[in-house]
Amino acid sequence: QDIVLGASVQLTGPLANTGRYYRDAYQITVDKINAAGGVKIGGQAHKLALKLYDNQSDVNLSVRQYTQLLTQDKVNLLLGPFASNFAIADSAVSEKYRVPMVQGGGASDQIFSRNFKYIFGTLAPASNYFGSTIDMLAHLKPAPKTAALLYADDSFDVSVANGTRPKLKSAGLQIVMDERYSTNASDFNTLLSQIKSKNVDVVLVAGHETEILNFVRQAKSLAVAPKLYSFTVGVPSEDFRKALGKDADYAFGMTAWLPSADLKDRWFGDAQQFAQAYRAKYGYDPDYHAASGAADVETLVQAMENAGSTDPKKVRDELAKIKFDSLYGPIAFAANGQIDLPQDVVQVQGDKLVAVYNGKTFTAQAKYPMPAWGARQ
Amino acid sequence: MDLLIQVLVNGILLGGLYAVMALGLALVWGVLNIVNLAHGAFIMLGAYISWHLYVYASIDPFLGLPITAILMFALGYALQRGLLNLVVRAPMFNTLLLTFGLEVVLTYLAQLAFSADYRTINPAYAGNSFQLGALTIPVVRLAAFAVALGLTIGMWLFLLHTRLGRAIRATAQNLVAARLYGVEPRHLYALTFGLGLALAGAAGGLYGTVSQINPYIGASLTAKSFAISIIGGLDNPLGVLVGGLFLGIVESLTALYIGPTFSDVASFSILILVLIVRPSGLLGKTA
Amino acid sequence: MSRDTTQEPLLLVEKLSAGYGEMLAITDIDLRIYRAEIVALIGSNGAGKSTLLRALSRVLPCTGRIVLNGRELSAATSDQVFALGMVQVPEGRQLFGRMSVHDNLLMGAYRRSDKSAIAQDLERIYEMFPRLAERRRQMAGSMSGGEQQLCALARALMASPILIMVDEMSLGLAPIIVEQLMDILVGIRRNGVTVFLVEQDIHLALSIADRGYVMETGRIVQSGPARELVDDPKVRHAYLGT
Amino acid sequence: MKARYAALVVVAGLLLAAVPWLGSDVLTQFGISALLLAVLAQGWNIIGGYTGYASFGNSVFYGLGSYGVGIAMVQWQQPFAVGLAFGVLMAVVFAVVLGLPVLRLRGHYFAIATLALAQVMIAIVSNIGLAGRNIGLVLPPLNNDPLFYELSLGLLALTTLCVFWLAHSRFGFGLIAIRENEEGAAVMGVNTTLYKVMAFALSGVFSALAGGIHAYWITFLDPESAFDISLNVKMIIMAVLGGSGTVLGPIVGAFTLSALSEVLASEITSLASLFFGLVIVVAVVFMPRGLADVLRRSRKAGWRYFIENIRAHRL
Amino acid sequence: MTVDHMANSVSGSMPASASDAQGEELAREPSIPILDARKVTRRFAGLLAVNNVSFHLDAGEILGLVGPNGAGKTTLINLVSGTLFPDSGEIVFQGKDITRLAPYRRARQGIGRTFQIMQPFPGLSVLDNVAVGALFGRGLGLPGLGPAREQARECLDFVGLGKFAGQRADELGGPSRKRLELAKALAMQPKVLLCDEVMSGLNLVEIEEVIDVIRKVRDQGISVLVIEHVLKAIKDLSDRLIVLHHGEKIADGRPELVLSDAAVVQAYLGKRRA
Ligand SMILES: Nc1ncnc2c1ncn2[C@@H]1O[C@H](COP(=O)(O)OP(=O)(O)OP(=O)(O)O)[C@@H](O)[C@H]1O
Ligand SMILES: Nc1ncnc2c1ncn2[C@@H]1O[C@H](COP(=O)(O)OP(=O)(O)OP(=O)(O)O)[C@@H](O)[C@H]1O
Ligand SMILES: [Mg+2]
Ligand SMILES: [Mg+2]
Repeated sequence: QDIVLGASVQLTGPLANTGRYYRDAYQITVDKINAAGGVKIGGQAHKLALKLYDNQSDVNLSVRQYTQLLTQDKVNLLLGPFASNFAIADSAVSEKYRVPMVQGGGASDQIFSRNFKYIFGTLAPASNYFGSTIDMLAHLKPAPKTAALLYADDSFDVSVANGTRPKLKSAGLQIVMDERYSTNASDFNTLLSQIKSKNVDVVLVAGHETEILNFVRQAKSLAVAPKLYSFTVGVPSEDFRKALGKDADYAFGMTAWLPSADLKDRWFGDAQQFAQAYRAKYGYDPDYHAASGAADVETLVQAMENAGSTDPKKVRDELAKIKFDSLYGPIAFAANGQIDLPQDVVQVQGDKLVAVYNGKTFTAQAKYPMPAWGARQ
Repeated sequence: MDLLIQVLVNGILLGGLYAVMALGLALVWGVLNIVNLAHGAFIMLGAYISWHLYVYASIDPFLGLPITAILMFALGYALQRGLLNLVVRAPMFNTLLLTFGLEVVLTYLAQLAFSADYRTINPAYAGNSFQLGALTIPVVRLAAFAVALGLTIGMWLFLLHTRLGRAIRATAQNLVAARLYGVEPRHLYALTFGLGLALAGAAGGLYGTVSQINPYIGASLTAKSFAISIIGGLDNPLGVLVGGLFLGIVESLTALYIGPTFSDVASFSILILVLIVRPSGLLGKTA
Repeated sequence: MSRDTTQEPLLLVEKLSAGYGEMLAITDIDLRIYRAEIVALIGSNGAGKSTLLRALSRVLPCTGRIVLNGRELSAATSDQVFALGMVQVPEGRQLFGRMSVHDNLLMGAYRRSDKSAIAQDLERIYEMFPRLAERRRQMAGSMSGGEQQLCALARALMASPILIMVDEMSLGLAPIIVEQLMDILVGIRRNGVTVFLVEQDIHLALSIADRGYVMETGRIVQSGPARELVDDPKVRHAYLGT
Repeated sequence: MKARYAALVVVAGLLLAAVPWLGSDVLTQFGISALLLAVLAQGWNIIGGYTGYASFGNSVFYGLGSYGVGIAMVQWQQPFAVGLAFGVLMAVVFAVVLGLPVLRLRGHYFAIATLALAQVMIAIVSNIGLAGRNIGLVLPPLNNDPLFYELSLGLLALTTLCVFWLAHSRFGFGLIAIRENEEGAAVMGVNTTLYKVMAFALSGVFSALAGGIHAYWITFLDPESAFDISLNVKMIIMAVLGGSGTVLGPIVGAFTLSALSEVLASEITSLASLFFGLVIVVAVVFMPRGLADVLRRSRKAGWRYFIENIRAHRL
Repeated sequence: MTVDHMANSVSGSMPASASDAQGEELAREPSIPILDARKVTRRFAGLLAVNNVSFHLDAGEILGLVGPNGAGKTTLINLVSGTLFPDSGEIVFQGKDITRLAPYRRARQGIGRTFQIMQPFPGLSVLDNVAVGALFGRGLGLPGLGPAREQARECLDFVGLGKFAGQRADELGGPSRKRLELAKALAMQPKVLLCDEVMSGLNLVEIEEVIDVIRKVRDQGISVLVIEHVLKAIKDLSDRLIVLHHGEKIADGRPELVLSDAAVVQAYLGKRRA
């Protein structure tokens, strides 16, 4: 009998752009595992199936769909939605029915602070997103002195900012701007003008991809060029480079995952092969959302095999102590259910994404400082 | 001081763009009494048309504006003639609902056709700027502002001082009388809605040159357009210009002095105040 | 003014019926109006006079035959009828309330293209109605009831009609104004314009009309020269209370 | 006839009440959200349908109700009932303080002003520490869907009774008069300001209660979802589609649309929103006076009813 | 006292004969007027629509109000009923100042009016239109819908609209709407009834009927202010007549006298009618 994994993700609505990573990653991983013989429980191989709903980017609908997955469709285990607020609401369902949910779409601290037992997260904690970036700053010449911290006013980005602030201080940078802006803001001219007039060296932005695209374009049009700017999202994705073209150059970002051959994996071989297979199937490059989603499926499968059962409670207990290598990195959860992964610093150089700093050393030359817009070739 | 002036200029340039965005909504609302909830979706559509023209036919986004506008006009004409005209005489809510339904459909179709990817219309000169003393003036925003100014004034002249413009206003006010006085209302309604969409299309083209586009930008653009139309008043396209500028400046200054999260509070509070003090808008005629 | 019955009528109506929803408000109306006549239509409250005018202007669906100036109008639309010169001053004035008086008058000339002729007519109208000249920038809807009535009549004149249909002309007008309007109607008739007048003040109507029709519950029940109608005992009884 | 009608309503009510015991968990959950939406539509009916003021601010009441419960339970550790009361109190204060100026506006202007109020509330609450800013509040979960269901059903019954009373009372008659011609009503002795504010507050109370129940049920609220304007659009659509200004119309509309979108969402999952949009468009064209009117009049006219509708409302 | 008002309200060029008309005033028995407007003025963007007008209405009186179009008659009624507020001057009803009172409170105190440009509740039945008046009229109106509809039906029969009771108000023809206006106001059981051209558009026979209605209303003790351009009606009906011209009161007195006044003839009646 098939083992069914259920999920409700954003296939339409404003979050569809990122939601599709999860849909595609879940599907390709399920297919891959089935091709490799499925899940082996008690010496018997089971096929894996995926039951997916579109929550239309509506939280309430997603809650109902998870309930439906558990009570009507009787799926065995749950995969997560995208975005922290969805994960917060939906985790209540998994908790209520005592069926574990492994999700790679929400990183906010709130998801994991409710003492829920059935929610596990594979996105790195929000508070540490800028950790390695700030580490790297110390090694750059000329050393940056001032920093601006801008963040959207949602759960995830506020967590990022709260984690970043002390790190900036202990790195000896002076925070000259610390501004919260509205989610979905489309006009950054005032902030940019301030950055320019205060001559800020480093600009760190925690926000959403739409905002960051606008931020970069408006920075160019106002000729604002700090020595370095870095963004929590967007930079690793192909979409970002496509949308901005040449203007994406020099942008720093971070990712907990890169499609490197060093990340060995039982089903895909390694992360690089995963990326190739993914690209071949869907026509675009996976980013850490996709990898995280794929890892969620692998984690559930691994836990079932460890437990030798599909019983939710047993699987849950195995999840709590799981340790294995996935294409996404080593998977292990802290007591609150969240993973901890270091972030690599990446930069767009020319039309390529280059990993420049891995938290300890430079892996490539960082293009720094960023030249004035007019001085680019 | 330099910062303040720079921020003011930013606000004014932004306001110009806001004005074009709202112009089509205000026209359709003020004249046809149809509150077009799909207005933002049509701006989105216009942006995508411009994007396609730019990416696949290498047509400069500003030169492409007339093409976008014409295509959108045709769409608007057909929609009004074939669909909206069917319900204009039903109670007021029906047009509200119909356009809401349209918005849902359009957004969905846009996602189907264009995917949820973020797009930008990014010609080589898009990010260029020039210095004016300590001021930095973004070229594209200035151009967008100029187009906005032109469209608004053109619209104003058209509505107030041409035969057709007068007939459009008349039809909106008294359908029976308009028919008695030689107007073909079906055609005129369609014409007006077409014009509204043409303006939305042009606004979309301009929007695409300064901001990213995706299928879901519509709803927030509709809300902005509402605010602007009301602040300025529906009677008069010049009011929309004033409303746009006003909002642009207020938002920029609020972001500077109070904080970026408060620009919505500021702009919508002002909207409410304007409504209460002068229900017909800053420039509107008080009845 | 005697009428020449051998002449082709300007407006020929045969078996015209119209109504609202299921109910027929007028049935089998036949009438003929000749060039440069003033014809009065009288009848009590709810007889269907306004309905008849609406049907003639084609803003109300109807069956039957309407011929204006030799042109069959049964399939025409309201704007075509207007363009042919059959213009009405509707019941309830129906001004464009939030437009200026000036714009209202210009809307009367919507189908005319000769700018200088329009300008001349405007001048003339403003001379005829000094109150309107004085208020040309006022919103039509904010004027007093009588002022609005003047504006409605002036707007119709701006269309330079060949046949003007006036519904309840004297409604809400001061006697002195009514007097002037009667003179104006007689004046435009002299210039060859035909007038079809619906009026409750029967003395007034029949005093300037050449002929009259009497309507009752949706049908024409009587017609004839105005003088005969005034003297007709039945008419006197029904409408003059004597 | 009247008695049969009443009996029908009672039987339907009992059947509805039995759902958590006869139906599945999903049905109960769907029921909760459909019932709450029906409460919202019915609440909107008071100000929008009967009084003729197209409020886009009812989602503000809903949000205030949610936050009343959220703040009371999370920040003050008070029981749920206290939260509900707090939410209702905020809604009433809001209705009176802001209703007074805003209700002077007519037509679309009122609609837009209330729309703006909703926007301002999002922005304001995002900046209030007590309300958890933009991050929102997480409530303690209570796994008792049947309870939530019966609460919602009770609330809907209460709201509907209130509307029924409106339809047969002096107060309701005054509201209708305001809807039909406000100036005319004022010179005939209707205290228009008081009546409008009362209608606004009444519709606010029910919306706030719905919001409070929903917040406790869903266990999480943030400004975007609590003051969600599309929720307001939804309640209007439901009320209008069912027949605004009628007693049962909004309920019919809410159930029909909820069921429709639920079926669509689970059957043709990613096409759901497209069909939803199309259904609205088609419904508006063919039955501009709502389902209630269809039920009342299509029996006689049959399918010609729809053609007649188009003929009557097209240009 | 009344004379003082007159002297103030009329400009220096007041025609002699108009003063005669006022002389008539003095002969009247002094009584406390039910409605008293003192020096009210109302402007519209520079236009003086009502200029320093004083007038009073006695209990049980039918007062005619005439004047050329745009003279300010409707504006005056708006000021009394509260749909407009005066820029200056005061309005006293039953000895109490009501100048700033909201319209609904005036209605409850007993001021009923009709609208020249009719204001029905379009979607309601003719009966319910009138029932609104019965429910919310003088005092606090009637408590229940049932009695209110009963009273409404009486009022409809009274004005001759009984057969239209079930029809929607917006389906009525023009003149019927005028009667509806009248019925709505009557259902409020007012003490003062302000009629703004309720007879225009009626033929002579119908006018007679309405004149009868208004007489009967007066016989119930209601004071009536009648604005009308139908001279016959004004002559037959009014106990007293005042004339407005350019917002100013130019005459006040017995109808025959006022109507033969030279200034009134020139401003209002025209040569043929005089
Ligand atoms: N819009 C309408 N809807 C339904 N019925 C109507 C409408 N307008 C008029 N009627 C009805 O049609 C009949 C004829 O009305 P019409 O207005 O043509 O009469 P009329 O002769 O102009 O009378 P009046 O002196 O009242 O103006 C009346 O019974 C009236 O009630
Ligand atoms: N809202 C307004 N804005 C501007 N002018 C106004 C307004 N209301 C009335 N007026 C003007 O005030 C003057 C007096 O108007 P009012 O309606 O009182 O006249 P009236 O005596 O009732 O005339 P009629 O006999 O024609 O009804 C008119 O010239 C009118 O145009
Ligand atoms: Mg008529
Ligand atoms: Mg008047």
